[in-house]
Amino acid sequence: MVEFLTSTVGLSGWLAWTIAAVVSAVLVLNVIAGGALAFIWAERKVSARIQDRLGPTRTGGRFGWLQSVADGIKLLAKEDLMPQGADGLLFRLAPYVSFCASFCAFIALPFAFDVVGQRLNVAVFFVVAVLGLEVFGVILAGYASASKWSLFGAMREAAQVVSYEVPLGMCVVVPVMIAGTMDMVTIAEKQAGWFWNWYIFHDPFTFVIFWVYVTCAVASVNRAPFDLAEAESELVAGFHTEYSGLRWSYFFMAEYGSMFLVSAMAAVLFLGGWNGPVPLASLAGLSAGTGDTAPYVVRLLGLANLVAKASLGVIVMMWIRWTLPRLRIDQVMATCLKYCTPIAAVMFAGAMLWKIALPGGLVPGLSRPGGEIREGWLPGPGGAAIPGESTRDGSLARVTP
Amino acid sequence: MRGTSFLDQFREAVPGAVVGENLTAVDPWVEVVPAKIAEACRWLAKASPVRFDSLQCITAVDWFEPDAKKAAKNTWQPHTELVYHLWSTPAKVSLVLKCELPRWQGDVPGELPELPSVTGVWRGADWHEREVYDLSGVRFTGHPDLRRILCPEDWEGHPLRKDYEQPLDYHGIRGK
Amino acid sequence: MREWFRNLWSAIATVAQGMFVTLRVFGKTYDQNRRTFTEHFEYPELPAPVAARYRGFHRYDLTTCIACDQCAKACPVDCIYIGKERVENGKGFRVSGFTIDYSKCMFCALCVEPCPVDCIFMGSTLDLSCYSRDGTMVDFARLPVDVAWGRATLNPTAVAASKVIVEPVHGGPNQ
Amino acid sequence: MTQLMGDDPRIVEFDVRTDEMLVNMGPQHPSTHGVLRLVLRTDGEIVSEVEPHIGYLHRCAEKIGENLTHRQWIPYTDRMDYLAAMNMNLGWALAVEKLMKYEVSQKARHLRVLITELGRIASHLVGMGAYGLDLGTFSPFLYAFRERERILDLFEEACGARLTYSYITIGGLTADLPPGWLQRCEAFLDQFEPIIAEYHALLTTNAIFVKRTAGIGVLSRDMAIEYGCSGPVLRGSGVDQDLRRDGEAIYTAMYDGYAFEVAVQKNGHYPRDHQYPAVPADAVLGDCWHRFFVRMLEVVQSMDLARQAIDRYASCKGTIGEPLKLTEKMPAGDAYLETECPKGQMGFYVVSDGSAIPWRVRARSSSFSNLAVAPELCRGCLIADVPAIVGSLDIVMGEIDR
Repeated sequence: MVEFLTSTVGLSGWLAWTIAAVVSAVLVLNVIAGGALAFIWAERKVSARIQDRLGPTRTGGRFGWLQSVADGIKLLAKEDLMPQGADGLLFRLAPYVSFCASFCAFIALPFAFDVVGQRLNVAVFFVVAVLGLEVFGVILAGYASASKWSLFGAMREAAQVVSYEVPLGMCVVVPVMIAGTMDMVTIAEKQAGWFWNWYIFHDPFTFVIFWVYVTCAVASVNRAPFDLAEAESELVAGFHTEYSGLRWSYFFMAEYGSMFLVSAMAAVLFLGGWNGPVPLASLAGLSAGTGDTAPYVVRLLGLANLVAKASLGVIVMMWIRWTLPRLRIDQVMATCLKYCTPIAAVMFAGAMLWKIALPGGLVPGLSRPGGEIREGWLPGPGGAAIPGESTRDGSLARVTP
Repeated sequence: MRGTSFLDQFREAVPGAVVGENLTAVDPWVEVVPAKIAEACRWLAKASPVRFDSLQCITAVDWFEPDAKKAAKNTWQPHTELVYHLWSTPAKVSLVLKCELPRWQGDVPGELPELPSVTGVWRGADWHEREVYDLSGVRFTGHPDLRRILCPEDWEGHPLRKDYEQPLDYHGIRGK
Repeated sequence: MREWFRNLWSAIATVAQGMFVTLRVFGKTYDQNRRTFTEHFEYPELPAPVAARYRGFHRYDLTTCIACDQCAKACPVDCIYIGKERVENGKGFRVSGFTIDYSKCMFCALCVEPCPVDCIFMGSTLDLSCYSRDGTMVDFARLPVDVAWGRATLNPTAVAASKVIVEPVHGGPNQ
Repeated sequence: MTQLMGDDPRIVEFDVRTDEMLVNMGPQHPSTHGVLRLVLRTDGEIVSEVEPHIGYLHRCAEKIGENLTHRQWIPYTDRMDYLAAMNMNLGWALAVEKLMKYEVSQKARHLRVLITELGRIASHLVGMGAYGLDLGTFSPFLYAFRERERILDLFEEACGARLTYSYITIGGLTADLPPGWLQRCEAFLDQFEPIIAEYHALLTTNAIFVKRTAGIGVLSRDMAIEYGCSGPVLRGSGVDQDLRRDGEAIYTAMYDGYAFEVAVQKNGHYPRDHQYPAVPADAVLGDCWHRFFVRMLEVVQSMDLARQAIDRYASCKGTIGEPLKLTEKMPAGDAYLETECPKGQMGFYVVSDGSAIPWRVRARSSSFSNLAVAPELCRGCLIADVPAIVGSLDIVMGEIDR
């Protein structure tokens, strides 16, 4: 786009960059906002069905599909209240910090193999790190609200999310180790083909660690049963007790944005990314690299695949939320420190040993552990394993192909 | 259990406490001197053959007729009656104690009648006594925390007294 | 260590069990024969079905009422106000007003029981929402008899209309 | 040297001061079951003291009772424990009947048993669902309300109201059952029976639920008795007391010949406990889990009793009798009667001077005594445990404040 603007339109470099950045940002922003609306609607419908109800039925004709829009308009029209004792600047800032964190992470998320905001060779690291920033928004909101309930929520959030970074990081490292790269595009590409190439089915350890990842992901985005920061039966509404109107809706959008993000990440890391369970495109003879329409079809198919997987993940999170009671804060910490972390560590070690012991996989003909290297035609920085990325430890050095 | 033998033991254990009884009423009851109520309850709860280990209810009945014409016809004198309903969990029997108090301490209107608290016997008596104090205006001496419980702390009067008049105004809220 | 595994197993097993229960309900709601539980009611579109004995807003028959005050006396909240005039050249009373204050009424049906001429019953109207307290004062003597006696639905419009009629719609059995 | 001391990592200087914090939980709080206000004194997440403040729903029911006749007060009893209004009606009706030495017909008795046991199921369903809500799960709440809705449908058919029934009244019941009601009731019981397993799957056995409730808020047997706790709270602490069996003659006569076992743990076993999920290893007698479990057992027990009552009522000849007149005079004297309501033992005390209007009316509510024990239970627990403990007491503010 920058090239187009500088060469064809003839704008100066910095202007072209700015325009391109704004256009991309607005695009991503709208995707998140639109996605959040869709997921809020889905949450209502899923929870309703789980509870033997119908959910919204009237707004927008059938299925109440305009319900989230109606809610949005209502929230826009609401008065923005701020408690008298609140720290004004931080109180106003907090929702945006929270939203920005969730929003920034989308930059590095690949939707299909070159449908990605900015391809990074440390994408996994970037997403996890940026997602971790969301906690600042929550802590700021809790601190600045001048409400004791909010403060409780903030303290819980700080304790919980920071702790869950540890097992989450360990879970994320496993696919990285198997693929030998932190580039999400390459990780997903290596799982191309039939569904048994997905990393969740790579070995028993990755299968287990996927579920640990699910647990930690639910915890790190503050969804029930780990929604301690906004535990409505204990803390009224936790960190966003004092928020109303649009500011509150930013928290909401951030929550749904992060939910989608961690689900999409699960899809990329464990569930083959944009590769469907059946390699339809290659069976049909479509190539992503050549042809007039084929690349578009393949990308569209990949996009649909990833969005479907991520949405499924989000719906599972909703399903969990409407089924389980909430844990207590000490139990949340115990789950993290006594269960998730050791299990993740053991599984990490196991996956590592598996990789050393069975480099060709359990059934050598079935899976292609190295993946099909297609960097040749992939744009951007190389998708191959970056040496040095995993050579800090001697044992890992041998693993990298 | 409610027969005379138990009553005799009661009289013996807490001398001078029992001043009357009615064993033929729907709920047979024993009348106790207000000053000895705590002592009597302690014996009943801890030492008596039937351990009345649970307090069901404390009620104050205000025997007073504000209408002078009707009051003339009454056979009773104005007084406040406290009724204690006791229950024995092991024996599954109940006991009713009554105490007769003056409506006002020393017949000075506004001075609440007093009697010893039984919170030392059953901790559950705490809230019941607070309620009686709040609604009927009986002061329990020795109660650890005798405050109003149902009405607001700055409420005036004791609503379950027969001569109670609803305030016309409470913090700008119109009564009546 | 054994306890650690036991906890882990019980957590996984019971969570899966719970999720299965909710999933089954989720699935069952798509069964065309069953549907969701709440789908049986389409309240604003269709009137909510009520049982035959439903205690809704009263039905009152002005033509038989003798203004004996029994219902007003039975009312625990004193929400029935009866206006009556002596009948000239006759005996009994002429009902000039029979107002029930629905901001007080608690639909206990104690007014129905003592009525000697069976002129008051609990009706099946359940919704009489209105925008002011005025709408909660329903003077059955000024309502059209059909509405008051429940042959037509008691509705806010009729209640509002009854406020402008000056005379009761019927004088009672003595007329 | 001093320089070194300052850098010594082993010496940690605490310049962080922590203070206790007073937090108001309620009267507008999602988990306080109405307008209860709990003042918590907390140190971080740990609660050092809880003080309940009640009275936000005080409606002077006792004073009103002094100005109405006995039957006119029935609608007011509806509004005490509004989740089990049938049982409240029964309590007051029996107390007045006890004073009048009035006996209702056998058929009316069976009908009263049937109705109140259904009321108990409905109340326990709400208690169970709302407890799930206190612990942060929403779906069991709506499942419980779904089934309760069917009971309310039955009640609506019988008496015309869904919440404030005023059905059981002094001298009997306001009306006999409509035709076909018994079949519909049986159909409901049959349909409801398998659903209880769902509740067990979602709550009773759920690992998170067990973690949140087992060993939390342990109410010892002695403390439960001393505080006058009753109902499932008392039985959850292992006290074998149920007024349907141990109460006064006028009440137990209703249950004459009915087979039921009191839901209480004896020798480490609940009656017929092989049919139900096992008690988790962490659970201590008297904790939140046991209180909850006793309620779940009582739902089954009540279903059983309701079935027996249906049979007896159907085979009983005669009528249910007529309610007494509104102005029927009561003999002078007083009577106190406690009945086993879903929340506990609800006592009504009536003093009469010989007229139809009682001289004094007293409602001793079970939730009132059950809530009084909350400060004891909540001492030193975590904030998240406060809703868990208060929820397990299953209080209704309408009954506490009256």
